[in-house]
Amino acid sequence: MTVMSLEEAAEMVENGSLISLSGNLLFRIPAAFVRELARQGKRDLRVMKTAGGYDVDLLCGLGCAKEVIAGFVSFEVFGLARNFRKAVEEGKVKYSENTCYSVIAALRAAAYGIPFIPIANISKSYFVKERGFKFVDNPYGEEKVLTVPAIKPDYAILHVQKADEEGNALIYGPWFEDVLMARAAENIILTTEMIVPTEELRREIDAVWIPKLKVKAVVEVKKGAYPGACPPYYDMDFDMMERYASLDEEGLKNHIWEVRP
Amino acid sequence: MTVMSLEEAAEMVENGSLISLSGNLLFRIPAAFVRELARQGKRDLRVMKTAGGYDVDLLCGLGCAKEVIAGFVSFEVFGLARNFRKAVEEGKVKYSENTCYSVIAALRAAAYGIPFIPIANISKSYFVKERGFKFVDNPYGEEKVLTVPAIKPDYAILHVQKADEEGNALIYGPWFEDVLMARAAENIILTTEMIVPTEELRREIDAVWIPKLKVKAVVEVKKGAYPGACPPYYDMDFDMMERYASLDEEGLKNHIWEVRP
Amino acid sequence: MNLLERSNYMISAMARLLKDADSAFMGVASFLPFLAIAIAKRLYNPDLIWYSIVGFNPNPYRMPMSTVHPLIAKYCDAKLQLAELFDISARGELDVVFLAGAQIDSRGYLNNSHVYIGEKRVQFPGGAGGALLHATARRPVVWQGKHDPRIFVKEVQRITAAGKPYRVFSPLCIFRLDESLGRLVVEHIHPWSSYEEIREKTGFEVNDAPPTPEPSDEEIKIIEELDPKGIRKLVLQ
Amino acid sequence: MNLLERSNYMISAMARLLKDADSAFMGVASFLPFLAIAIAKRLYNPDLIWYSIVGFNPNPYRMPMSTVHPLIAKYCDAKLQLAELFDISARGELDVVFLAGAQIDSRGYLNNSHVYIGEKRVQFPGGAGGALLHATARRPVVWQGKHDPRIFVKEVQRITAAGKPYRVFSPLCIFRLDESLGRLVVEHIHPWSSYEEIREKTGFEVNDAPPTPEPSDEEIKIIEELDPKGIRKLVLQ
Repeated sequence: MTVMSLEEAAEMVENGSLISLSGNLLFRIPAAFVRELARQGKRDLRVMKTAGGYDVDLLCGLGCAKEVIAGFVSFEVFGLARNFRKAVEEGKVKYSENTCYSVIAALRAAAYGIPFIPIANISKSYFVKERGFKFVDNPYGEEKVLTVPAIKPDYAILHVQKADEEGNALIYGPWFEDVLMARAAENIILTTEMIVPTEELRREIDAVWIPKLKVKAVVEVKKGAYPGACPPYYDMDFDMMERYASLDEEGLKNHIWEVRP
Repeated sequence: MTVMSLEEAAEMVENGSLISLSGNLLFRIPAAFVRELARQGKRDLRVMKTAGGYDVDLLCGLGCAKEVIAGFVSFEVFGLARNFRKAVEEGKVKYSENTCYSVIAALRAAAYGIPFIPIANISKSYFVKERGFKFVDNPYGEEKVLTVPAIKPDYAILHVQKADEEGNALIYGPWFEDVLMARAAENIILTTEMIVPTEELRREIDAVWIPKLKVKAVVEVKKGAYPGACPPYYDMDFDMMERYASLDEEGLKNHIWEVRP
Repeated sequence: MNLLERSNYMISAMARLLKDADSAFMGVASFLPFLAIAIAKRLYNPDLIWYSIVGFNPNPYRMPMSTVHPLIAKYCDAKLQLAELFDISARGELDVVFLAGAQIDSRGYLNNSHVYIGEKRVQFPGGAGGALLHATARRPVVWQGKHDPRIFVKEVQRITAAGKPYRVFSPLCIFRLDESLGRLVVEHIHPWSSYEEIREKTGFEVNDAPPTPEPSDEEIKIIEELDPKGIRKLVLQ
Repeated sequence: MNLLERSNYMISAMARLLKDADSAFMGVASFLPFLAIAIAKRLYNPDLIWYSIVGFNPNPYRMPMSTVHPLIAKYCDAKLQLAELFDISARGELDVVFLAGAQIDSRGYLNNSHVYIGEKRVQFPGGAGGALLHATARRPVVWQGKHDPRIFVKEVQRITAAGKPYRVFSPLCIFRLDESLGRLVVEHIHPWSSYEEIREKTGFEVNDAPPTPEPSDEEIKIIEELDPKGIRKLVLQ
């Protein structure tokens, strides 16, 4: 069975896994799933995303993450991601800083089954050396070309608006990097605002870009992106995000049990 | 003005241009545009596509093309593409044979603005050497990696179901390589079954994957893919395709003036 | 046996190959594989993933005149692009792929490019996705609608696609690759043919083999439901 | 002058920069650029292409609490992914990009990564798309909502993004890059500030300059229409 509970789905993610998370900042984030990972006390997760927010912050603040591979982690209008920041400053989490573009390049290479991919020359940026991005000779020209190695997530964790029981899924509005993540990852876990019959999904085929391939779990979680937004169903919870942004570690521990799922 | 006549749009394409054509085999092909290119007596065109049919055959048969960069050229159920075949056999057209996969890789590299892209090892295929695809050292591992250089079409010629006057456009059903071509090409020429107001297009935003970027011409051509199919509006014309498949050069010359536009 | 009945034997054998398959892909002008995959999904392997260049997991109620007709896209479970299908194969995740070979050699390599007969070039359409798919899919299944010594040759003049075929289907027989011999061996001979005929019409050494099993009534029923007009026989003409 | 009025000066000057622009991109938490692009499209340059990470050419009727809110996607002319926007810039086809800098140096390089104050690491959010966009867009425009000597430094400790800025906006002034000097020079000083204040609060040499032009009534009207609640002032707090 692919349909399961949030608890069962989160149990599939082993400590130390490399997970990539859907959405962007506070939009269509797999918030409920991330809280369940924290409730289960996961450790040593490596978390990948172009631009993280609540999801990355929470995993850092509760000691679930050991590494963040991203280009940006913040709450936009709600200020800085305090727990992420503190964990990195204290050396508890390694921030493998990228630019969003190089995160995408690494996912593309993984999706295409190639070991690396050339990118534009961004070599003045300090993290290029820190990440070990290497130049290669262009066999068709004179210049050297910067490259990024593939990064293949163990799990792409995607929160979507609709999925069927098998794991075919639809995304309304911007995909962010979600379809690419789904192609690149070894496995996919879907949380969805609602499970619908396959026939119903098929009527909106133009938006169904996640086939059931590699989908290991489908979990129906209403308001699964809360306190983030999941248009067209709900916007961010502004009050909750303001409160969240000021939580310390103790507050964070309470938060994941108070906000269910 | 971006909206113009078929004649005006075809006049933009200079002899010797590298053009990539939308659709696949006999589906959503820019047939009317290709006939207009032939009526205008274009020469030395380089034609790029994963799997060509009527469009590629016609340009080869009437002496408009000097090179075909493709993985496959045929009429599927209607048999072989006689004019393509004859032109290649007689050395009038150079068939720069690829596999559809390497055509896609070349377009991806162009779309990403990178000079080359790694691909899976297909080096036993004879055309790999003929095309000059080169191995590079993988800077992150031991093995050598095969690569394909970018190919940037001068024009992507796309036949779509709906476009607005500015060149934003919608494709129903499979994209084939069209969205990728649009990203990779220097310029885009659209023929469209109908021009609709921008507001109308926006209501079907999930299918609008061609922004007006680089679109130099929008031409309304009803049945622009004829005798190919353009679902959901019309299927292939089976009788015409059977007749076409048996045309000699003289028949072909008549064909482009008889079938208007 | 007429061409429709003959094609049913080939379709049935292809379908039964898919009993334990994860996924199968078929491309253009692939009427026999189209019907074989449809049968396998209905009778033997409902979880089989069907890849088409027009979408993921088609659910067609009949076979159109093109096996990549966009009409099929309406009945798919999800969107999927050809480029993404190639990526799946490049990642080693594609199981069975059906590949047509204009020329097929004793190793199971394909020439879909061209041959020279003396000075004269004879041009084929090209190998489409074959170069990648033959090299990277787990179980490439090769097929041809004709069988003569110019098609089944000892060694192709040009290699368009190289890989290890799981089976090779001809209108006379079914080959499999014997890895120890490094060449194709005959596994089944269609009941309308014979060892003698195959030996005569094949450009490399062949062996005798048991007959191809008959298609079942259920299989034939599905074939006729999806292809009432007999488009499939075009392949064997 | 209150924060709303001050932000109007900055928005107006940004909008006027876009009079001859082909295209402009703004990312997250970019309230001032959002309003500037909207004004430019309405008043000065209707053909300006507006890139957003939620789609191509938004037509918003108001500014949401996030400048990348998916709600904006409903009012776009076409789909476009962030990845594709980066490709456009990598191909050299992106004209103006608005980049926020946590630390900005005299060359216009940005540090959005982290600084060390003694042994203590102070972590910033990261540069998002900046490393690529600063290096490849034709005219990167840098902006900051605060101006102090820890932000405007002679040389950043770490380069997150390097490129040649077209302009640098601070809440006190507007810099431009003088290529012969190889450093930023002050082009305009906002009317609520002064040469003395800027000299005191900037970590590199600065010059006196004429005042920033006033926003027009039409500009202010559009700003207030799109941002009736004054979200934009959050940037300057």
